[in-house]
Amino acid sequence: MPTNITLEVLRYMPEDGGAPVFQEYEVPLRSDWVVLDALNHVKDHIDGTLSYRWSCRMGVCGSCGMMVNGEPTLTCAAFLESFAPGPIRVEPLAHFPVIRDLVVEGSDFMTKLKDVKPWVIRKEEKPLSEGEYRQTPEELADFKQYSMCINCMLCYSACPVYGLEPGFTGPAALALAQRYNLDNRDQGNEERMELLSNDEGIWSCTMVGECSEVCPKGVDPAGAIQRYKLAGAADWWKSLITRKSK
Amino acid sequence: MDSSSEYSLHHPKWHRHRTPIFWWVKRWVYICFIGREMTSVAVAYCAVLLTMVYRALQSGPEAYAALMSLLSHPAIIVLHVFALLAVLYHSITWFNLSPKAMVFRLGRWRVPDLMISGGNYAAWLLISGVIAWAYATG
Amino acid sequence: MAQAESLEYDVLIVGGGGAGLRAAIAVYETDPKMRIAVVSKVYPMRSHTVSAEGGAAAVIKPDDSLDDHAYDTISGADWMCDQDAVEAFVNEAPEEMLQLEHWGCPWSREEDGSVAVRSFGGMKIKRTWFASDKTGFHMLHTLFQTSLQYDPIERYDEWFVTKLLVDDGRCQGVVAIEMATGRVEPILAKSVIISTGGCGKIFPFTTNANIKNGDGMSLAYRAGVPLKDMEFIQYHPTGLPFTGILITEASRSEGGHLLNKDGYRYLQDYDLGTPEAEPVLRSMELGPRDRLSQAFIKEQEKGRTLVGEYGHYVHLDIRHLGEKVINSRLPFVRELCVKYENIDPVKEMIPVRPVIHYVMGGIHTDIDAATPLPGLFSAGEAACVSINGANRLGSNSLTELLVFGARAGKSAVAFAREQGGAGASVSAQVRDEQERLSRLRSGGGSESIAGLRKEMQDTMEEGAGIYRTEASLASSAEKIQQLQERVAKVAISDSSLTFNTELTAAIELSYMLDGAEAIIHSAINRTESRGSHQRTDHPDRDDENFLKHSLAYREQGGPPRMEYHPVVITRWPPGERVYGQKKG
Amino acid sequence: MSAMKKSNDPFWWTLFGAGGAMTAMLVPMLLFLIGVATPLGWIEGPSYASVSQVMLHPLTKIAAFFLISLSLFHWAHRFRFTLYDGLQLKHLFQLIAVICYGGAVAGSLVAAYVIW
Ligand SMILES: Cc1cc2nc3c(=O)[nH]c(=O)nc-3n(C[C@H](O)[C@H](O)[C@H](O)COP(=O)(O)OP(=O)(O)OC[C@H]3O[C@@H](n4cnc5c(N)ncnc54)[C@H](O)[C@@H]3O)c2cc1C
Ligand code: SF4
Ligand code: F3S
Ligand code: FES
Repeated sequence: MPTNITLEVLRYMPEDGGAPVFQEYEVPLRSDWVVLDALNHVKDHIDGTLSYRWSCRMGVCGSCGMMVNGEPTLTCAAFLESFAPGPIRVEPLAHFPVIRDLVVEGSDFMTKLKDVKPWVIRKEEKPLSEGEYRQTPEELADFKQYSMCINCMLCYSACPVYGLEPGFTGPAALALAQRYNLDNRDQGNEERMELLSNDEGIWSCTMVGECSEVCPKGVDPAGAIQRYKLAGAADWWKSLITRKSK
Repeated sequence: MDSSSEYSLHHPKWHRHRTPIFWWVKRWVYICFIGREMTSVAVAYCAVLLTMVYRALQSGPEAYAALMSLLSHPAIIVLHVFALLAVLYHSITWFNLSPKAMVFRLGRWRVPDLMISGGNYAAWLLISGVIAWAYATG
Repeated sequence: MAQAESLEYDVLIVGGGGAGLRAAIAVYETDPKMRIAVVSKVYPMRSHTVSAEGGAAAVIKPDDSLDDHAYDTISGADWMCDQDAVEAFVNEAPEEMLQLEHWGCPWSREEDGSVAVRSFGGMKIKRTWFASDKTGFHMLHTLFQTSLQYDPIERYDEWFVTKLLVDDGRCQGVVAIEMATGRVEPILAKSVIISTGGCGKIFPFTTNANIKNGDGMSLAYRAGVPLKDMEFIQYHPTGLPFTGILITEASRSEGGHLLNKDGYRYLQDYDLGTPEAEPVLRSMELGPRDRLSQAFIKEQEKGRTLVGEYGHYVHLDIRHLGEKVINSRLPFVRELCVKYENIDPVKEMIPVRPVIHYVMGGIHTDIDAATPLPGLFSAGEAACVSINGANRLGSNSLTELLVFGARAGKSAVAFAREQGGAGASVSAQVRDEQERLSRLRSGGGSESIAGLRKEMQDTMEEGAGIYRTEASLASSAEKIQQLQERVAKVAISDSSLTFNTELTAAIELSYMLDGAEAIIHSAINRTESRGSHQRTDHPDRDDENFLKHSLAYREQGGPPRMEYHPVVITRWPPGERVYGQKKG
Repeated sequence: MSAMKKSNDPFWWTLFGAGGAMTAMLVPMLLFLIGVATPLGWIEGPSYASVSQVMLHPLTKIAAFFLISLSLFHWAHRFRFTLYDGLQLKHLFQLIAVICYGGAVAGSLVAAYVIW
């Protein structure tokens, strides 16, 4: 086993005005190190100017997503060993504008999250004094999977449609809409359908399916969107018939 | 903040990467995806073929025999082998994806995805069997 | 991103974790006309609340009572908490938790559709709500998504606060760096709430994330607000040595063994019972967290621990449970080990050691979340109300975020309504801060950030770890003092204005040193042992002299000034903390 | 998010989906028999008489029409998006939509004419 491995990290410094360039760093190849540990090693001991985001180092905060050897990856869950003998290419997440080095601009994603109205919409609130809404374990299971999203944006990086059409609402946001649609406490289905059954919402997805493949949390946005389309189509025919009968 | 202008104080220039035209050859999974989408051409071709069969049937036994002999041309057979691979790929990807759209429930029990795609395959085999039987027994 | 012309708000909240978001929503609920800013150095859903696993306590089931919850909390805290605060806490907890349910939090459920509760260390009755093993994650995302619907809540994501603006004797806002552009801007407000979370990163081994540097504690401390009870730091006995990832207690209650380097179940040597094949409640591996952590140190002193790359450790062995049991009962433990540490607990023993988990102390606040500085409020792990006393009970903290986050929001509204415009000296302060930061960024120093950080962390573990003595604390105090001087000369190689994480790391380091200073000096002056604060030179609890809160006030260029503040006792006079029972 | 106008996509998507499902079930075996197995002489094709008896039955005609038409719409929808994304021709979206769906409509009309 070699003792070192090479990282090829894409560096981008806006102040320099130039295009991004790869920079190589040699780091120890340790069995308990993930790519993020290697970046931290670089930051602490080799080159303090390298910028990237991270926090939890346990795959739950969603901040450390990058392209590793061309695949959208959570760098805190990617052991160096699995890329041996290297080199390992580390780039910022694809399809997002790069602010600097490995840091991408995420506000478009944040806007999209908000656009799908990810909160419980009710016609009538039940007062707290009447206790909790009842929800059986099966009803919980209906949407649980879609509530596991850590907003890491890997699926946006994997989705070619988002790469081509930045207007596309995108996998995680649509899955989040489904998370609320399928929650029996929520009554916002129609409102969200109004918003999302358009050319930039569910109908932009061509079912590439890569979003689900790269998702580190098993959210399956592709499935969520597919179910959403079915509901959307049913809705459309229904409204056609009701319109006719008026 | 945008990507068009040069960097000026506190207004960083973002770097944007344009997706190349041939983005879909860069990853194997994307090639599979484009391949899946292109099976629709084979599907459309089959529709044309079936229309041709109808035209021959409507025009009488000679036309039908002529079509049959045309179909025996080696080049056409090769074409059909490829078309067959494509429609098989279409069927398989279709059945695998179908549980994603459908959620079936029996009472409180949710039918697992594997059973749905399994059911699809079973139906496929059955239907194909019936067609083959009907065809072979004339 | 907010783009107001002049950044002025009624209520400004520093921190977008559980406490900060709950506060923001509470402000809106109290007065929808308030202009609200939430400033956070990371996107809110990245805040460390996201990593809490176990659950959040609140009385809901008929077999439970508020008094039981209060008593468990108070006795668990070794009587160091304020009982009026605890009573308010347990009273308001159920409603807050129900509110979160109404907002869509995916709580785990009973068959009949009601919310499920589980047992938790130190709670005599099952009262811990949970959302499988991702409770904090679901709570944070529910709060965040719910907050999105309120337009008056403006967010400053990835803005890093470096200073509180104080004028006219009240807090009037903050100065913050916009990470993406490097702009240093004042954000003014009539009330400011600090909810910046804990400071576990002061220590080398911790379950805490990289962002937990005690920023808000230091900001308040520098503005003259005392830090309360900082000597009380909670260790968790089983963390992974390198990453600090938490291996839950469940691994031990399922039957895991703690083994020293000879493969010996060493806990039997420390009055923790005798080894049995089957796990016995309150015995051996199921003893209280602090006793287990203490036994580790004793074992280390005897030279019976293992030594690896990251210092001393022992083994947690769950292999004998078998793959089936591990997969069905401890799937998350296996996932964490395999995915983040490259160890498969089915085949290998898990290296573990005590790791810093939670800081009980924090910014001194009253029961309404107000600090002594008018206009400044605080909630969450950054604050010390106090309901956690000398030892926090597991699963009280997440609930605390809600109850005191909401209280802070209400108090901030009441205060903001009474205030006029910003004071005169504010703009001068802003200019000074801008200059200070620009000097810092242009570098010139010689000390390495990583180097100083490591020295600080090692010093803290040596001097203020699980066991403390006068001598160890004194030498650490001296060392921290030196580090305080050296941090002024820190080298920053990155001169960019754009997303300069080296600059923020340097500032975080200086924040942590403030926290370290407060911890050490609070600990030196508390010459007793209570809860998580164990002095080998003063092994007994001393209610006569020390049933009081420590308050550390910052002094320019020297150690903090210590003052004391009475503990509020309402209905539960101090008693013996007997184990017996497990504590959290 | 841009124009909130109601999309026509649900309509095309329904046809696409119906076509996809129907062809997935039927087409591979039909193509295998007619296009590969019979020409290669692996099996003997049925006589003209029996084929026309089955195929020209009114019910079969309707089924065949649906199969042909939906296949074409299946193609039209998929092909349209492949042109958009694969060749980045989104700016020509109207033209492409007209060609694809128009082609499918025309094909269906021809099929109907031929069948009946
Ligand atoms: C692994 C783990 C498991 C836990 N499990 C449980 C459990 O099961 N039950 C329980 O009750 N408790 C648990 N806890 C404790 C509990 O999770 C925390 O105490 C709590 O989440 C803290 O929340 P907070 O809102 O105070 O701070 P955080 O969630 O830490 O949020 C801090 C916020 O402040 C912001 N901030 C910090 N500094 C700055 C700055 N300089 N400028 C701008 N913004 C800043 C950050 O961006 C962040 O948004 C656990 C803790 C850990 C580490
Ligand atoms: S759906 Fe999956 S990949 Fe996409 S943001 Fe959520 S967790 Fe990440
Ligand atoms: S990858 Fe993109 S196209 Fe749809 S299935 Fe996923 S969102
Ligand atoms: S650092 Fe939090 S997900 Fe990787």
